[in-house]
Amino acid sequence: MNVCKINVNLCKGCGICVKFCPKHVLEISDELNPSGFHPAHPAKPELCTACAICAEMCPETAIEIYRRKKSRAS
Amino acid sequence: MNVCKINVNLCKGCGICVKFCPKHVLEISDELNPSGFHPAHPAKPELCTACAICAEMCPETAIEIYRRKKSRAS
Amino acid sequence: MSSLVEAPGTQLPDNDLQCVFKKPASMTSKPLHYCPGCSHGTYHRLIAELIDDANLLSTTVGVCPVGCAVFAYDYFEFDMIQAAHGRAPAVATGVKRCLPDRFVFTYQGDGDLAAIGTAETIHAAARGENITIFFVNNGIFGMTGGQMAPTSLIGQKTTTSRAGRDASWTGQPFKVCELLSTIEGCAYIARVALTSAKNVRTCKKYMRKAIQAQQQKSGFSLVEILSPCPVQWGMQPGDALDYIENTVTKVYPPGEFVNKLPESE
Amino acid sequence: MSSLVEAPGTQLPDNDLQCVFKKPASMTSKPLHYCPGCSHGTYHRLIAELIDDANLLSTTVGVCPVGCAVFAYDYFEFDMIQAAHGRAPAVATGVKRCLPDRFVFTYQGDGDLAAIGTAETIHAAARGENITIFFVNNGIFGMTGGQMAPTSLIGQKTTTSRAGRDASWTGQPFKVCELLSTIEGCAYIARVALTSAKNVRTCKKYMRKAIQAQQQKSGFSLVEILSPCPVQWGMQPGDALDYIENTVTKVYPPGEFVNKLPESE
Amino acid sequence: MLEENIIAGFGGQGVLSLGKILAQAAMEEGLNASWLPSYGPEMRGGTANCIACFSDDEIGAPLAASYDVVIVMNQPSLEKFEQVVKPQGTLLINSSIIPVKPTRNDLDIHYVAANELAEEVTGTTKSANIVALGALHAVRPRLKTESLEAALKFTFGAKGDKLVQSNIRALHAGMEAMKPAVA
Amino acid sequence: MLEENIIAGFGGQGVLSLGKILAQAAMEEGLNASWLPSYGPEMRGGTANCIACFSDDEIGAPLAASYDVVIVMNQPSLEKFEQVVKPQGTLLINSSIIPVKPTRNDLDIHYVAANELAEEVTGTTKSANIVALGALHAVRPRLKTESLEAALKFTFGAKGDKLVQSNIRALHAGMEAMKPAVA
Amino acid sequence: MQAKRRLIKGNDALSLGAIAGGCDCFFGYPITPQNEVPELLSSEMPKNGRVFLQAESEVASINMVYGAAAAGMRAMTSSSSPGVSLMMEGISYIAGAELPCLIVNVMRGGPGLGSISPSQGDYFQACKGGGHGDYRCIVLAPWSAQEMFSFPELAFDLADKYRNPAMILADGVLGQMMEPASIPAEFTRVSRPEKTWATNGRNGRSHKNVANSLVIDPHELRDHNLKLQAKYTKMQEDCKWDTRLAEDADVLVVAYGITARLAFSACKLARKKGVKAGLFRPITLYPYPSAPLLDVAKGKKRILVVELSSGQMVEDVRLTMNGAIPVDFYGEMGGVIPSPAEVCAKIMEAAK
Amino acid sequence: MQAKRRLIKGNDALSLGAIAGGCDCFFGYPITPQNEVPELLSSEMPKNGRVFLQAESEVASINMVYGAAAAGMRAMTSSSSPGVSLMMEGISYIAGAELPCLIVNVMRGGPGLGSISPSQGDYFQACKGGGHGDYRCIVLAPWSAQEMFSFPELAFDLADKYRNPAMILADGVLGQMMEPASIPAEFTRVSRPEKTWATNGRNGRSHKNVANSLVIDPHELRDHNLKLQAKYTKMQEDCKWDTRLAEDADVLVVAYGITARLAFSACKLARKKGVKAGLFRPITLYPYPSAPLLDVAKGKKRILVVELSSGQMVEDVRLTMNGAIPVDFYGEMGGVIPSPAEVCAKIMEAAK
Ligand SMILES: Cc1ncc(C[n+]2csc(CCOP(=O)(O)OP(=O)(O)O)c2C)c(N)n1
Ligand SMILES: Cc1ncc(C[n+]2csc(CCOP(=O)(O)OP(=O)(O)O)c2C)c(N)n1
Ligand code: SF4
Ligand code: SF4
Ligand code: SF4
Ligand code: SF4
Ligand code: SF4
Ligand code: SF4
Ligand SMILES: [Mg+2]
Ligand SMILES: [Mg+2]
Repeated sequence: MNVCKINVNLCKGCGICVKFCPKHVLEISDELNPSGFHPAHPAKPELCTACAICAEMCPETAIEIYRRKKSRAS
Repeated sequence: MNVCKINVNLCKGCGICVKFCPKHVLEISDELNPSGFHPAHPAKPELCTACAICAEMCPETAIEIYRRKKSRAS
Repeated sequence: MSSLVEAPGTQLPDNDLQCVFKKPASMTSKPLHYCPGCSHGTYHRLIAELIDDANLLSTTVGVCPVGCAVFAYDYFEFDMIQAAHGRAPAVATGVKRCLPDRFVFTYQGDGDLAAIGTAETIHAAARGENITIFFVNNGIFGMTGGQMAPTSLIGQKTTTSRAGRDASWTGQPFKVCELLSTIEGCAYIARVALTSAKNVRTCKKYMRKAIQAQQQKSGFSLVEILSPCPVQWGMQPGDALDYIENTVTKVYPPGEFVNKLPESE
Repeated sequence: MSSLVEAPGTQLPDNDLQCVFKKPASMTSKPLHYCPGCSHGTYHRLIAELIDDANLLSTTVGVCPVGCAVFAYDYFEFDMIQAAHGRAPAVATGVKRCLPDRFVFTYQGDGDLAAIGTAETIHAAARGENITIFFVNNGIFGMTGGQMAPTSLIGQKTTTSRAGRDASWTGQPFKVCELLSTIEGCAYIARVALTSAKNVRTCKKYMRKAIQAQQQKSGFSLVEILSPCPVQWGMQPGDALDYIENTVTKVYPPGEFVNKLPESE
Repeated sequence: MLEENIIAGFGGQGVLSLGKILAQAAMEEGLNASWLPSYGPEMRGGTANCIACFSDDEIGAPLAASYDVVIVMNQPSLEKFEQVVKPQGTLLINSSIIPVKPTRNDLDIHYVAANELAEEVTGTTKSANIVALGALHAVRPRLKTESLEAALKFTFGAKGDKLVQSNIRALHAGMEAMKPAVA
Repeated sequence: MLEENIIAGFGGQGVLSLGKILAQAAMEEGLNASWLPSYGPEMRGGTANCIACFSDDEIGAPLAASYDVVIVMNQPSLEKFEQVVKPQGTLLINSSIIPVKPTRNDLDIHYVAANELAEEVTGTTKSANIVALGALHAVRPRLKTESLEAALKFTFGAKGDKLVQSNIRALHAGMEAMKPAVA
Repeated sequence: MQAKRRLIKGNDALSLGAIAGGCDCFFGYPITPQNEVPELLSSEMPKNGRVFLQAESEVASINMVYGAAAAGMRAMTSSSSPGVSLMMEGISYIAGAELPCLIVNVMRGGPGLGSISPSQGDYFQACKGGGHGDYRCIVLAPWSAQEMFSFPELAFDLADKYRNPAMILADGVLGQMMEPASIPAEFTRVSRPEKTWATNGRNGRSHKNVANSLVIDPHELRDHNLKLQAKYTKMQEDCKWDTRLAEDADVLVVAYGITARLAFSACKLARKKGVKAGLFRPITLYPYPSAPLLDVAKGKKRILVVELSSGQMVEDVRLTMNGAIPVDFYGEMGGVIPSPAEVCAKIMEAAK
Repeated sequence: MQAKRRLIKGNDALSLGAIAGGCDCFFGYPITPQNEVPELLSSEMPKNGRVFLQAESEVASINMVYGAAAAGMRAMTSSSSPGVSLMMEGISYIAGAELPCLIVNVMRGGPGLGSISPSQGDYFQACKGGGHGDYRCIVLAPWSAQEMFSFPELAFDLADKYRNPAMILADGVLGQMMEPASIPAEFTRVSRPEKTWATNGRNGRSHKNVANSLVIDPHELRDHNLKLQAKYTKMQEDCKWDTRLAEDADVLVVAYGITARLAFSACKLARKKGVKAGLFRPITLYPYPSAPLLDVAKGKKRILVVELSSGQMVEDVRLTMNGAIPVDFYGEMGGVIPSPAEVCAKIMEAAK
């Protein structure tokens, strides 16, 4: 499964990644981060295609995207 | 005969009126005016048609033009 | 010399003479301080004639620049404000916003308007400021001794471009009318060269429209004249006019650039 | 919360994961001070990515403005100069003229560039100054609390136009790309809105061309981004992006306005 | 009598208006008052704070080296301002989002679960700041309750009586919550 | 020895270079010298003037209240500067274009038809200023003739020897013209 | 008009005070910490039939003020330190052309971009002429929201009286702080001298008017300057000051604006500690109240000048005392505001 | 390099002196009476492989200087009074960011447009910081063509030593006057300190450099200001002055620049009239040579300060003397230059 890694310390909960994720992977958490923002988090990580749209749109560069390498046998 | 009246105190001898007078009425005098310029003067006043081109072109507004009224009988 | 001298306004020998040309009433009798053959004087006279024609003497507030025309306040009969170098449009804005029924104009050189005054000019236009600018482009800083202006031609020798203006170092000539044409606040923008009696009349026509634009509250108006600076150009006055006609107008084409006057042809 | 927290750069569980997106090397790890949903951060990241791509880290001198991006010097790994409000193009000129082989850019907001910095911007362009400007147009003075900018839309409510911007009093929105297009010194001028991943890529393409223009010494280059100021606009970040897409771009059409790049398609 | 207060918290927590309401209430009582915000470059998030002083005498400095009262609405503020409370001064802590405890033991320390209480009596956490005001008023009653209510009316009146009433409820919820402490 | 000179005339008459040549000549002799022009807004016509001082001592002020020598090349300058000549000082008048006479009688007054003489020996009135210089040198020989000639070489050398020679002729024409006065 | 006591920000009080003081037009460019001024005036000026225009820069602002002032208006601009620096040429022109107007500087930390925190680092600029040439501005230093409200009218009156630019020199604290102040419910048009010199169009006037600072002839410009200097001397009759606890004081603290507030509190603390301290507060920083200061200082043991600067006004105090009484200085810079306790400590030192 | 004595205009000497002093780049905008500077440099700088660029304004000029100085260049601009007023924000930034550069002010009559005649009305602006905040420029006052030539290098050296803007404060007479001066035939590249702080691109540097005057935290900005103040204090070790006939003088005339020349002539006249007069000439106006002045003034009966202003430097003389010796003032304004005889008359009065 691909990984959409959100650094909650940098996230300001603007919701832009949530808005633009084509797979609706992301949601805004109702918890507060240390800066008093409600950060985004991957609610349905399994749906992530690693398209990186969220990361491209994130103003804080708070998102890193990792793609699962195709396993040879297939 | 029409009158092209040049105020030599204002004239700076730039020669523009001389250049543009279609009838070549005007010339630069070789005398100096009180400001040390060689002023223009109507050398051939009789040729003046009172077209006022010289006056329109004079940067100093040093020229006044007077036209001779047509005499009734003609 | 006395043969030549005619004190201004003396009664003429006979009465069948009618005056077809004399100094307009809005102009003072003070001798101009400009160099021989400088068009500032001509442009001044045209302004005064138009103020007379439109009967605006009592409602006009003029703003003069820093430049050779800095003393312009001595040559007009209406109220004048001497503005800091390049700031005339801001000064005029201050007057016009408070007294919208006055006719407010600025008179500016190319260094004043197109160098240091760029922001004030462009933002007056952008606000659609209801003022009129009479702009004298002689492609040089006249008053300070002939340094290069943003409007100087490529190859033009000035005291700060002795080898001639080099485009690769200082860029291309700065075209005010073309630049302003992109700004919606402009109601009337035109350029003319004072190189012949015909052009002088065209100039006066353009200036009249610029004044009308303000009177009709249509917005910002500007008339640029291509003017000689014989002294700093190192030319005879007559030659300087020919140079404008043959060379300068190639870089700065005359004509009307913006004309939003309702009844304009 | 700890469930959520992943300290940046921690080793991931397994090695079949390859990183497809992370912070560029030219960007520092310092958290940005911008408001939630502000595009300044995105634009910063794109600059850093391009500096990395073109391998310019060691030869770049950036100039940051006075505006919300005033702290930009904290976010880049290359040399930076903090310029007086509006004067970044003059500061960049000072650097570039002395060090022509450096990559010199300015980063400016619309108040900085299109209000107080108008003259410096236009004359840098007029000189064909070989610098690149990254211009953030959010139609407002963000840093100072949301006052009207020359670029504000008609009807836009700001803290100095509470009833909405009134064209009859303050003029029409100030269009930087359109204005600059008349200036011969410009080598590359483009505008884009950061309203989608696709547009972010377009923006990066434009920015790359602007950088190439400077590297090829073709003259002045500028890329304007239409950016949101959610806080001062009083909108949610997402809605602000939609507003740009649906409304702002109608007044400020995106696209390439000048492109003198030899190998440009 | 001169009372100097600092109120600190996140941008969105209404700490500035809490201070204003204190000053307004003091003025309603005919006292002299001053309110001084921390102001910075426009940017949301991060912490905000303000200083509110009132006195029956002419107010000189609108700020001080140490304060009679410090209200902290979030953890960074507790860390930042714990040290400026006067010995025996009052430190009021919003226990809703501040898990940690202060280190000083020479203070009159109180806790109020402002967010929860606000949510309880008004349905939102918005008026947590007013709950804290009520709590402060209970443990340190320097102004009349009517003055505080008048200040709330003045502040929220324009936005309708409903809002005024819910804030007054928040005020009293804060006061109630401190009953044990004062009892 | 300190000599202070004013030279004044129309813009075109070369009064500034006359002053410069004086200062240059003094320097050629190893004296201290200073030259100070009147400078105004760029504009041709009107009068120009300059002050040239030289001394074997360090020169303090490059200007003075009154002058040892005043050379006037046109009438406005005579009117303007007659009063600043020191008693017994030298007043040299270009009689070619100044019809009127000075009013003071406590001066050493000389006339030279500079324009005519220049025209005579050089074919143009351009070097009338140098004729005046020669005249001054004749009636008040403070510097060596060689120094003046050297200064002329320095000044006009770049423009070719012909010009130098014609100016030297002008210098001597001015000196000759004053023979009677000095005799 | 009856006034009502309300809690108000200094910048808001200043804005309403400008309207109350008959300000006809405001031209300005935003800058922290004075943004409430253009923000409030942008809506209030039109409501009251006045002109508000946001300029493209401070340079434009001050030159718009120049034009409006020449046209006879009560014209005003407001800014903070860096913005005011950009007005130096314009202010010199306005002073040279003898035009009345109001410039507000809500000072912040410098030099350069510095910070937006309160400061008093622009005293030299305001009082000694930051612009070129021998000119002076009338400079007023309020210390409360009430004075922020009342000084604009005072400034306009003095400006009109002397045909000279007036400046209100405040700081970030005074601008941002809220205090109770009496503000009338609505504003009545204030009277002002007739301006026969105004360049507002001749209509009927027998002569033209010219607003100008160019005097090309040295002797005429000398005379013009002598006239200006005579005017500046005459201004002494309008210098203003205030004192607290000064009568019996041994240590006289001299401070203006917000610093005077701190100093006042400090004096009270010092007296609790047994040191007789008092406050002298210059209200007009130019003309500087030298005569009153000399008078109040008579018999004091020591003078302590306190500023939010490296020591600027202290020079005028020293020039005034000319060695008669020792003058100490305590300053903080960069937006750091000393507490009354810290100022008190300096008083105790001085008292030693 | 062997120097040859030639008759040269002050402005031309200054221009050649800039090149001799290692000026890498000049950015300026024309203004009388200093136009010879950009005019000469426009051709001489390129010849010597340096940069000359005519800016669109003085505001642009000073900010181009800011950029070039940040990049480690010896950067310079030149103007006259109104133009220098427009540089106040920029100079404050340069001082705040601690960048070395050279600003030349060939002063003319003010205020406003004033005139183009010589003046010394910008002393306050130059020495007390016409811009906002607590900064200072190093200010040098030449009095001859020779010093016009030699001071640019001195100014650059001091600027680099202290990482601070330096200013040469001249006037129309010094700019326009011709005098003999020794000018080398050609110019050899001068040595200068390595500028490890320059923002000229990292290439290889382990860390990035930032040129900046923004310090948002009040305590950090306070510390930054304290650092600046310490620097200004240290500058005292480089203060420069000159004297003539001062040893045995009863009346000490204090004057700078062209005025010192008039005063020197006046002292000679006074001595002819039997009054022992001498001259003290501050060469660095900032740092002001207070200690040397106190020293030279010891035992004098009276001090007479002469300026082409309403009285600006006289404040620093009075602050220096602090009442120890009576200080008189004689000033002319607007471009009027008193003759040595007139200055002598004032000396005679003082001697009474
Ligand atoms: C702030 C300022 N900068 C520079 C100057 C010097 N200056 C006077 S006029 C002028 C330019 C004149 O050129 P232009 O505007 O084209 O007018 P012109 O004399 O050619 O008619 C300059 C640079 C000044 N007076 N003030
Ligand atoms: C000379 C000067 N004038 C005004 C200011 C105040 N100021 C700071 S940023 C700014 C405008 C910010 O707007 P913009 O450039 O659009 O940047 P944004 O914050 O919107 O990104 C202003 C007016 C200043 N710092 N300096
Ligand atoms: S876009 Fe970035 S900052 Fe915004 S919510 Fe997503 S991760 Fe957080
Ligand atoms: S990478 Fe693509 S799919 Fe995965 S979270 Fe981000 S936007 Fe959604
Ligand atoms: S145009 Fe005018 S100024 Fe020129 S020569 Fe003719 S009359 Fe004289
Ligand atoms: S009026 Fe016409 S014809 Fe007569 S002199 Fe002038 S130009 Fe010539
Ligand atoms: S210098 Fe040029 S512009 Fe100025 S008056 Fe002379 S000719 Fe006209
Ligand atoms: S105020 Fe606007 S521009 Fe500034 S950081 Fe916030 S959102 Fe971005
Ligand atoms: Mg010109
Ligand atoms: Mg913006």
